[in-house]
Amino acid sequence: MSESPGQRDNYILETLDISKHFGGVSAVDGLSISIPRRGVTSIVGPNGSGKSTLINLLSGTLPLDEGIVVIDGKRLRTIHAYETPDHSITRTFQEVRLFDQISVLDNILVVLTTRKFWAAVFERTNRQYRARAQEILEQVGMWEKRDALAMDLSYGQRKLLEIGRAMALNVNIYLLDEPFAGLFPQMLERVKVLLKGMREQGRTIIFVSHNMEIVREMADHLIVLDGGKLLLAGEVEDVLNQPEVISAYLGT
Amino acid sequence: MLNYFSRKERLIAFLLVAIVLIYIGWRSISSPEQAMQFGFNGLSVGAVYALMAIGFTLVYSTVWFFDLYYGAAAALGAYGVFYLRSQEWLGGQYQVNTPVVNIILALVVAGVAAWVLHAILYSRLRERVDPTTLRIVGGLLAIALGAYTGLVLTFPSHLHVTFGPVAALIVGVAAIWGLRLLFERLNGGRGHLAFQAIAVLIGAALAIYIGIFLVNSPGSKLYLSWAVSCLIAGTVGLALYRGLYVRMRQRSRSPLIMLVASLGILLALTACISIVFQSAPRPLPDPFGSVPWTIGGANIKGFNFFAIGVAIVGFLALLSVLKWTSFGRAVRAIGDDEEVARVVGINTTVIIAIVFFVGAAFAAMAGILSGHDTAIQPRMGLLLMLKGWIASVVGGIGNLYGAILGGFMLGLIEQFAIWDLAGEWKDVVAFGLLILFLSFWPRGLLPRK
Amino acid sequence: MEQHSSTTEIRPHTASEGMTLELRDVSVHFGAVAALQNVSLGVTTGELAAVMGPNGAGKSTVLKAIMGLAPVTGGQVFWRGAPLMAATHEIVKQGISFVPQGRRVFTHLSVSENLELGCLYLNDRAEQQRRLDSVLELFPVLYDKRRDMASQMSGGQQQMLALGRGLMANPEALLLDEPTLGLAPIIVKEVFEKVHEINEKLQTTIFVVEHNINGVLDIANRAYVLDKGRLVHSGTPQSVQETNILTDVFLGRLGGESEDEL
Amino acid sequence: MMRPPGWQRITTVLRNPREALTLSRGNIELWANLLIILCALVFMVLKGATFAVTLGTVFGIWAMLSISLNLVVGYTGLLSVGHIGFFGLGAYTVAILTSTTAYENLRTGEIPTFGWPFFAALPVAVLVAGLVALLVGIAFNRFRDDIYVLVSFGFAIISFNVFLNFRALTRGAFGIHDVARPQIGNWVFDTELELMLVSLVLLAIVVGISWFIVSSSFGRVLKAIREDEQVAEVFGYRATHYKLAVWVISAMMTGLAGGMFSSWTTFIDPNSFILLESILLVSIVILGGLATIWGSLLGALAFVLLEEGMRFLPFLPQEYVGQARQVVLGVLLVVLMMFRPQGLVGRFKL
Repeated sequence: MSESPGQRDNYILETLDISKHFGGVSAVDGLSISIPRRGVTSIVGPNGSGKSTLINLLSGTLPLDEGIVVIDGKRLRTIHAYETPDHSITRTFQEVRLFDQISVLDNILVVLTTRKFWAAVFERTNRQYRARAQEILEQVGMWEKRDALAMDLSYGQRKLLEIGRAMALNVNIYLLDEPFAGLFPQMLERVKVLLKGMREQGRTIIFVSHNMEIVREMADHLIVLDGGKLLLAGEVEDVLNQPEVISAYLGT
Repeated sequence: MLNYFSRKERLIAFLLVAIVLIYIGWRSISSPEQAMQFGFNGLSVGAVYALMAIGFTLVYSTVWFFDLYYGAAAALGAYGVFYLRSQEWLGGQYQVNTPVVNIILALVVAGVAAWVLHAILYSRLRERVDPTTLRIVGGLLAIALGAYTGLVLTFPSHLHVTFGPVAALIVGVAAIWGLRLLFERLNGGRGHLAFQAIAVLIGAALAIYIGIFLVNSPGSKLYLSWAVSCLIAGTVGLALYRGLYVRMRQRSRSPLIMLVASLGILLALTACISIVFQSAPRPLPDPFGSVPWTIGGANIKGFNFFAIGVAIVGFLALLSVLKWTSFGRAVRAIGDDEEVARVVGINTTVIIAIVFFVGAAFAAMAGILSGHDTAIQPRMGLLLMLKGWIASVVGGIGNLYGAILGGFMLGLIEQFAIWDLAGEWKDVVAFGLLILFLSFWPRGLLPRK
Repeated sequence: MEQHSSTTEIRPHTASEGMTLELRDVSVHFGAVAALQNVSLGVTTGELAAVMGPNGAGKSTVLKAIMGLAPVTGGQVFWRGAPLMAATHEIVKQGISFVPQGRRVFTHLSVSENLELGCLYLNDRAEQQRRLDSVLELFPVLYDKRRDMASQMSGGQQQMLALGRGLMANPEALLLDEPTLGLAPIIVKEVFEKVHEINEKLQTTIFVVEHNINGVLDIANRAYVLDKGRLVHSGTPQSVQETNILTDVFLGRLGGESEDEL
Repeated sequence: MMRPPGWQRITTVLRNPREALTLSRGNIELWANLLIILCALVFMVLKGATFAVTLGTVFGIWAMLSISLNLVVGYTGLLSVGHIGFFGLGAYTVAILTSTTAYENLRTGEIPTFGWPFFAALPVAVLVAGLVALLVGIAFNRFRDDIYVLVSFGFAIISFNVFLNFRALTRGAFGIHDVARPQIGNWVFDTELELMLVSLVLLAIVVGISWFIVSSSFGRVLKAIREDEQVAEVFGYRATHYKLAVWVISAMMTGLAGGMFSSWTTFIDPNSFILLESILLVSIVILGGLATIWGSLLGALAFVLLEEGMRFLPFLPQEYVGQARQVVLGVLLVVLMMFRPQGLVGRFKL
């Protein structure tokens, strides 16, 4: 799926032959995908097809074994997790990973405050941060819960808070790993609204999901992985109607 | 953080080891007597560390946490011997045997026995025997065992009468069991009635012989006191597991919770020992006479050989149990995957409890050896515990071979280091070694695969 | 895979009417998350029942609920008509073997040790040895590797080992959790054939949770489809294939709601 | 603000006294606060003000120690058992720099004396502790959980051995006599009351610095790193740098406490810096509560009261007081780990 240089501007994120091996197993195997600038791209595939590994590789949570990632024109061989905000990337995790033993408000404020090491010591939580945090927490509907510990929230609220935390970081690319899993309808709608809002702001959203209903509704582009390799990519309905997709899911 | 060795690191490791070996070799050639002396001292101290490390590793490779109680277990073991023998060593001048301690220990033993009987016998015989009868019988047995413990502890000067026959019986049963297993092994894993008969005969003969020896020779009281101390320390370890760690394991996944709790136990027990026995150091007499033999220009005590022998025999015994018995298989399975072990029908709680018992008994033996070698004091366990911990980490976390290798290596390095440094720096050398190892080879010498 | 003469020592169980293993109205909650809601399903003696559904449908939870590894908050599991209340480590003695997901073999133990652990509770060396021989006969691939460490085997072999370990208990019912997950297609086929063979020859009741629909439907006698913690279909494999229920479930055309309590 | 945890409960209880009777789980903080403060008051009344003043100095030193250790344990989740090393470094630096007693060692010849004033030596002590902490921290940064505990044990042992055996500087087991008392101009802080004053002023400084760090954005990042290092990195914070910084700051404040300690006793030897003291310190921090300054103050107060209170017990011979306190602390640790892993008023569970 490598593109000619002229088309490159259309893609905010590309991977060139990236691989990741665990022991003898290739979780991601020479994968080359391109993700269009703006809009929502969904990554689907059966269990063990390497979706979460791909997200982990792109966010620097796992080191790349081979290959290059091109983010907005920057060619990177290694991605350090702490540099991802500089690359304008942030993410959520499949199993929700909040800062459990601090308050909901602090979970958001952590993301907003300065990255400058010594300046942080002298920085108090000012009104500007607080306002922004309130804005985000109201969007995810958790302003009333701001003083609760993150560990005391219900699963759905944790999921929402994690998405809110990612949103608080003002970046272009959001990698969301199973943002809809285990949510009940009201929460689901809320997440959908959030994602739509982000899309309208011109952000790029990449999400992994196994819920095809939502993929149909939300995604503009679809990437289907199977066995760590690219199976198909393109417009959602086109791809989903291909027989390969069905057979990948149902097994042979 | 934990990475496999890279080839470069392994090369550096080999080079370093080679340089150290060459250096030691050169020093040894230039002054062989001294080398002999240091080597033997090192191995002797290393045996203590190795026993400690084996205890740590056994527990760590099963439930993946370091039980710091073993520091206290070492002190308990050494002070147990002192407790049982003080009347004769010190005459009437210092009477430590107090009913309070005896009653507490008897209660602990009764409680543990009750639980073990319940967990093993009750679940096995429930369907065949009336549960109420089982409970009553089990309870009575536990009470009897507790009373017996009290008896043994109250009359330490008659240890050879009170505990001798029991020890002989235990040895006999262990011999029968071990021999049967050995014969089966030799016959390709298949049992035979003749083997059983031979094993029983040999075991019975051994038991009778040992029994007669133990009862008749008052000198045997020392060996018996070692056994009693190890059993007591092990029982306390089991009680702690059953009473505390089981619940903590259910509540929290954090390894630090249990580490801190066991640190608290270490703190409390150390202080208890100094309250009961006072904090001044006391010597334990050398059991084999203090006249050293001169071998190759070095003065070597018979006790040093004994310590090394105990470590090696203990290691081999544990290794063969782990390798060849179904108990050992269960232990290793739990270390691999506790949940699946439960699914395939292993009563994990009981098996882990036994592991805690054995580990603490090993630590107690280490304490006893160290006590006979130098002296005992209530805080001796703290440093021994740390050395055992270092040895198990340097040798390779969770690997029994690594534990014994690490133990002996640590002992040797400490001794050879003071050849050129002053003796008081040996603890620094030990911890320096640890930090060096953890920084460059976090998985230790023999990493668990 | 070559055919084997079935002179194995594992005795076939006699068939009887009614469900041998049954979940009645079972609900499972992990904290506030409902993994199963009022699910009723079961398997009769000698049958092979398959539970299917997409990720997160609660398939594996069904088996975990039986084995006492998941917190059952409602309903009950019945085994031979009586409530199953034993502790996890005692269930295997009652004739139910569980082969967990992800080929969880004991990697630091040799193959034959792994197998022996399957019937460690017996305390009867001779019987253990007999069963070991018969299982090794059933799985020739394990016989060749019986002295190797389990960690040195390929994924397919490890799966066979896990199956063999389950069979060592001579179970009346075998619970298989995703036995083909992450295996290459050719191995998947082999695993299904083996499962079929166990079911046919040993008359072992099998309860299999599977995502590979096409493979499992060929060998199943009974099929259940779960979606979002609820049972959405039960019947014969034919009935599943005739309706579009699977495609609907997998491609999200079914609608329906999963619940998340606050 | 620096309100004691459970403050809100006090106000609710005042409004609705019946709630005071229900000792529910949530009230443990309140009861711990009340009990310990009440004990302190009773103690003062019983023992008289003079004795309370001595106790105040000891309390100040232990409180400084536990607050600075809490910064590491409570805000980075790393259980350091080695802080006694930095305490000793601070103490020895001040002692060596201020002591004027000549000491002749047979091996090393005469050891030079410096005779600095206390307040000149104190910053040096802080710097020395910080510098050593920087080196140690770089080496320790890759460890965590149980291995971290082990290597921090190692640091405690190594530093103790250095104090004991580096005779050319520390005078070994003989210790250093005549450490200077604090002095400003001609005003020597010589009496117990004055010393308590200095101790409490230093404590106030430590509390202030801790509070400043903890309540800043920096503190929040630390807490996030403690909770999930990897996620904190995903949001652009380099966890190792933050952990190292707080480790060094904590060690510097521990060094400050050490300087105060050596000036208070005027004589130090290695026995004040044994591993056991470090374990006791850890148990104070855990007892009081992780990730709160107030908890550390409370823990230190409880610790000091425990020792003095035990002298009241008629059946306990005086020489066993230390041991009995150790038993109580050990048992408390076990109980806390079982039922309340965050400590009495803590904000973080291990």
